[in-house]
Amino acid sequence: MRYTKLRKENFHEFLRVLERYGKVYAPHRISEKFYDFREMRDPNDVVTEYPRTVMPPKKFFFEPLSELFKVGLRDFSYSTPEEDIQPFVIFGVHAYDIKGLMILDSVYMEPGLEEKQYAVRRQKALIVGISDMPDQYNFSNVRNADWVDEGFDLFLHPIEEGWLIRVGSPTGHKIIDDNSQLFHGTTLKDIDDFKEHEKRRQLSFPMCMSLSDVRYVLEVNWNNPIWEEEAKRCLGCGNCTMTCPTCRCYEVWDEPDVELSSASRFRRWDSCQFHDHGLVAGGENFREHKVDRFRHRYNCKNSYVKALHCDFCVGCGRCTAFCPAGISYMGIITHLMEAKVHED
Amino acid sequence: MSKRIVRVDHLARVEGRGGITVEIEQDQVKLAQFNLTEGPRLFEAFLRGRPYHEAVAIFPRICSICSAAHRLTAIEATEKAFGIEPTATVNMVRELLYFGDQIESHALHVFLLALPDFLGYPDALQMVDKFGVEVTKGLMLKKTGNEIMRLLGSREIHQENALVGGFGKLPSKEDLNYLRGLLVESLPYAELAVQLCASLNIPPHTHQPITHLAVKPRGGRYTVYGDYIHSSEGDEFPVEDYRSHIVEFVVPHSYAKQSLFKGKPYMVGALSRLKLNGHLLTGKAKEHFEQLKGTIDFDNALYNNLAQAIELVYFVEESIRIIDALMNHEPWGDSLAPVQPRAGRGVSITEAPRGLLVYNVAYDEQGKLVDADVITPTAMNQAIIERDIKLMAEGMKHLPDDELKFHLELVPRAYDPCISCSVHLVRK
Amino acid sequence: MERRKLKVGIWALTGCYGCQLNFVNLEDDLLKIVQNVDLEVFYMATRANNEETNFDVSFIEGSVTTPEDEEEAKKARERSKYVVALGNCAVNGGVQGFNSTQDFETNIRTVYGDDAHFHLPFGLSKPLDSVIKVDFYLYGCPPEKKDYIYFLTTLLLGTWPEDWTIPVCAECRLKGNPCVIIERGEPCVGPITVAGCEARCPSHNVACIGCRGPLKVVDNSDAMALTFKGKELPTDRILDRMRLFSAYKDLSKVEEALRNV
Amino acid sequence: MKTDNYTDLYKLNKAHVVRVFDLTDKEKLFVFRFDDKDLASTWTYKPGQFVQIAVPGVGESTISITSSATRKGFFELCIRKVGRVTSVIHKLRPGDVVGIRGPYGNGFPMEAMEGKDLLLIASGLGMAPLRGVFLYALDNRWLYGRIALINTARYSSELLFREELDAMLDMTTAENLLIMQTVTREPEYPGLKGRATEYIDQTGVDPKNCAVIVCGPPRMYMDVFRKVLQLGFSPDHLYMTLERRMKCGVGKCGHCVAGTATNMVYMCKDGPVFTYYDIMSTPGLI
Ligand SMILES: Cc1cc2nc3c(=O)[nH]c(=O)nc-3n(C[C@H](O)[C@H](O)[C@H](O)COP(=O)(O)OP(=O)(O)OC[C@H]3O[C@@H](n4cnc5c(N)ncnc54)[C@H](O)[C@@H]3O)c2cc1C
Ligand code: SF4
Ligand code: SF4
Ligand code: SF4
Repeated sequence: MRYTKLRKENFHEFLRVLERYGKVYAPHRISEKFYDFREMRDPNDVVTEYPRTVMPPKKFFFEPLSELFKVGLRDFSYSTPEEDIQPFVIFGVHAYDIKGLMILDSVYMEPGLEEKQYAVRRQKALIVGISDMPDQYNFSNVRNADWVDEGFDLFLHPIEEGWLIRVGSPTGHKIIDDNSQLFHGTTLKDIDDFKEHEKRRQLSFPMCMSLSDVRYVLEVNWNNPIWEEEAKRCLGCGNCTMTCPTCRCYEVWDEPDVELSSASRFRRWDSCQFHDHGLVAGGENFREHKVDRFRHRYNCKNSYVKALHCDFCVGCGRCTAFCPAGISYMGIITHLMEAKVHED
Repeated sequence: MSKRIVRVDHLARVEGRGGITVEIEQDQVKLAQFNLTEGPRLFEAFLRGRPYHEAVAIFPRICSICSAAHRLTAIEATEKAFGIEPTATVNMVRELLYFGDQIESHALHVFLLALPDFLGYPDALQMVDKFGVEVTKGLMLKKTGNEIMRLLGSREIHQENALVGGFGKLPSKEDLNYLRGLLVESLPYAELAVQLCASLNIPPHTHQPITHLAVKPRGGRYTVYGDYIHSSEGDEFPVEDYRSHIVEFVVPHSYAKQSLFKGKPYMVGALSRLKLNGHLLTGKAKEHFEQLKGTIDFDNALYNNLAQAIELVYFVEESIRIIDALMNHEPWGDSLAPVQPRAGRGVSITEAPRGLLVYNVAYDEQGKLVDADVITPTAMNQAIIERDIKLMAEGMKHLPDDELKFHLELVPRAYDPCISCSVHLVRK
Repeated sequence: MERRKLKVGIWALTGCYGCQLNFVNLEDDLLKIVQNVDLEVFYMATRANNEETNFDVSFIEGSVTTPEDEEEAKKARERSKYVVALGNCAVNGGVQGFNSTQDFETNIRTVYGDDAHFHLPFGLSKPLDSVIKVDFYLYGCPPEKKDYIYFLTTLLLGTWPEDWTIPVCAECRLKGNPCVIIERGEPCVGPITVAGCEARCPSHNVACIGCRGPLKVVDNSDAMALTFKGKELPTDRILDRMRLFSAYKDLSKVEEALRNV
Repeated sequence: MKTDNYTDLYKLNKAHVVRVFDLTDKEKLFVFRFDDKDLASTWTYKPGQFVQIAVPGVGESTISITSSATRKGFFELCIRKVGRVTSVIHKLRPGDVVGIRGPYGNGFPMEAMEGKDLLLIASGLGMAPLRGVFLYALDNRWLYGRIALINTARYSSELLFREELDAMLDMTTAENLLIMQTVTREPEYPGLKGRATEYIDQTGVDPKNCAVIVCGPPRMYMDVFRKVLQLGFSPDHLYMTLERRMKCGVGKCGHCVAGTATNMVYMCKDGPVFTYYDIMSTPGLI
């Protein structure tokens, strides 16, 4: 891997340079405690240290609400929203979110079943990662998502002089080469800084345990009373799934225009926590009760991504941090890991 | 000769449910009633015990057309009770929001509710074939008002963004620019309203001296806020004293409380504002007013439509000026002032589209509503509407029922009544 | 498939007329939709009302508060294929339904004083479906403009609208807002309120007051109450908050949950 | 950047109604043909696969293909009127246009069943996918042994394709076929009465070398399994179809996901055809 250095004083210039590769979206502070990726207007507003954004970067590829296509009601003409999606840059993505995108890719770009809407956006995006300092909700380490070797163009790690950059793609190389005035060779001191930082980072993760058998733990605990207890507190509001970087359920519906000349199919993110998610014609519901839906999420998130040999959950901690009811996802899993199946 | 009873059961093209009953005996109009049959909702009572922020959110549900007026008046009264001074930015945005309500309401009334009467149509949609331009421009003007309310207040009806202390969120500069564009585009439509209303043939039968009441505008500008009420008879009193001048009582023959000023029916609304504050108009509105002043009969409420049209021009122009001022007024500061509830009472009277709107609210130290008195313009106008219905009946009694009904309907509609709005409303 | 114009009635019981006004607020779209729709009854907008017809669909605004309201609702029902409860008053009884939780006589005296001697057959505001069968619900105080178009165009295409079954929170996330419960501990009822407003209030940093009414398919108000309790909101405030737009809702589940904490 | 290397998964192919047959009060059989000639002649599918059929402005439904691709140029869907979309489809007349995506789903492994007897058990709407299997097997008659079909419904008026199957009765001996139609809730019915399970031992198929396919409401599946296993059928060739709400049909929308952490399946992509072993290892599937 190629390493290079970006000095502090060149940081804003670097952000400006990125704008040449497309519109830049970067983490911004959007309220007292929340952060989110927003279009960059002023490099001064970009934050480089943040626990997690409320919306995962999936929103750029699998949009929260979009029009899939439009059909003429008289001539049946079929059209999709203009395919002139311009290249864009997502700056400041944490490792677990990059991993999350790779997991989404495995579904939305499954060989032979690639979704064009997703794939096109994915192709146009440049990803600049940034190293995070974990807070109490972050357990990406136990999900093997605290570090990525691919899935980015550039990846920034803080060092004393500024940033040590890992280069992860041909585009990444080009950015470095085309703007060589901004970058410097790394010194041994830089490497030590980098290692030091990573060590400190590793020590900050609140959790250290193996989750390799979590799937079985969940299954054998199917009837554990904790499901009922915790589901009682659950608001069924869908925040956990909406903010999850790897949740990908969607709902579609058709809407005619006011003149009945054409109709559009729209889609929006859906959630398995909503009552109608498991509903089929005739009113039968495969997950009728809240506890069914509640437990399903834990099972689904901990199921296996065959293509990547990992779990769907990357341990970003969003579902806990953004639960208005304060339900702790890892708390429940830890509880189950230790719980006895046979209550005596 | 037997008794002739003429009844309009369901008055159309007004907000809320009401009717008219006229009894003519021996060629004498014996009875003229404006019946309000909306169900009672008792806002002032059921909101007791609610925290202030919920109270100011629910009060506007009294009335949809003037929901912004209700909300902003309730807010001002509450802020007076708590001793909160909103920032200059907030005051400007509030006034703009209020003007949005005025524009929407007046455009709706002039083009869609009142005009069809004078042009001989049952409604505005059926006018589209022959008066397509007027209808679409009217709708455009109305939309401008609505867009102001949507972008500043969160939506066209019931603006949840307006709060005690300020706003949840201030509009963006893009929003303001967009609104400015709409307003500039709408100005000619407002002038078209003046032209149309000035050319209408207004029946003279309801001419009879009218006592007008209006807010004395704050800061010497033609605006909706003020601290004093003044009358066409030269009275002036602080808003807090409204109780000793405006007397409300339950009349046995009506479903609603009526109110009198100095023992007489009185009028509030656009015509009253022009009469009392017209000299403060500026710009094009001033020109139109100067030009038409001579033709306006301030003692005939049917001229209210023309007054609304002139106000439309003013509110559109003034909104542009407020936006320009906002753009140059930086920094805007916080959108929301900290609110520290305390026990107290506050009274605010503002100029809603239909006239004086009174909010008198009292809170306990936790900020829970303990007492409220709300008087709406339609409640105030009710007595004079009945007087004028009688006058119209007198003047038109020779007509067959159908035509008489048509003329009777003109009267309440000229006042632009907001029946669901008449808070103190009850069944007999 | 051939299409014919829909015969539509817009009726009003006791309310603020906002639902009807928002129909007029369609403005440009209003002129387009009336190409396919005959407005047979719409007192707020026209003098030409034809109550004696068979309606494809009747939108009924307002709560059932007076005997006349009930009569009117029944009249509309008899003559209509579909009846739509238009807006929160019709769907849930409206904010005025709050009278039902208090002593009505006292409330009357509060507003009118003792000099008023009137007789009240019944004055409590009830939801429309407590007196007639309702086929569809248009939520909101007032309903969103796009709801009217969606509703009418789906009927024109020979089908019917899909119901809203997700909470405001979902749209709050789609909008990318921060959450006011988490951040400020304010009693936002977004989690239990029918979506469709694009989370208007949280998008303006204001807690949702539930104007679209409680979700019908699923009731998580007990969990909501526990969350509010956790934010130190007293029990009576929690109950009042949930009743703001739906005083008729049975909150025994909530009361029980709160008793058990 | 090139973006045309991806096909649009959601693109609707225009097809029109060729004929409509009333089957029962609730079900109609629609014959469709693609407007695009090339597509009409090349489009192919496996028994047990399904399409997404769309009425623009109204919505989309998941429907099994009830015809067999051995006959080209058209395809048939048997559709029950249940809701928003299917109600509008029921109003369609010849010439009317719909949008079709597909075929989707794994379909039945017809190759793996070659050389075996086939026992086909349909209940209610389950006859729709099963008819595709039946027609396919008939058109490839030499590949399979004895073919027994048991079609059940609650009432005779609900028996799908009843007349069509009746008309085949005279060829059953020559073709080594068995067709049984039974009803469960109509005592006056002159034909067979009772559940399918009561007739399995009369079908004359060889339990040792027979593939069993069951289509119907999931709650009948366990009963059928118990019965056939008891009769000595091999569990290696027990198949069934399952149903979930589907919004995409291509393993994206997540509505049809079911199972537990060790085994999460998409009904549309990993199904709708499942085996007995799938059911045993994936709790929550039925
Ligand atoms: C693999 C498969 C094969 C099927 N084969 C047939 C068949 O051959 N014939 C037949 O009549 N029906 C079949 N169904 C059921 C059929 O899909 C539903 O009855 C139909 O989608 C209901 O649509 P609707 O809009 O009329 O009903 P509504 O109840 O109004 O449904 C609303 C929406 O829910 C969705 N939906 C509801 N139920 C289902 C469901 N079970 N599956 C998928 N989406 C659903 C639809 O997208 C629909 O737009 C099949 C379902 C599956 C999953
Ligand atoms: S399940 Fe929770 S912790 Fe895991 S990836 Fe999703 S949001 Fe993050
Ligand atoms: S602010 Fe309200 S609506 Fe938004 S996520 Fe939080 S609880 Fe839900
Ligand atoms: S956020 Fe809540 S109160 Fe605001 S519009 Fe939506 S439902 Fe109504």
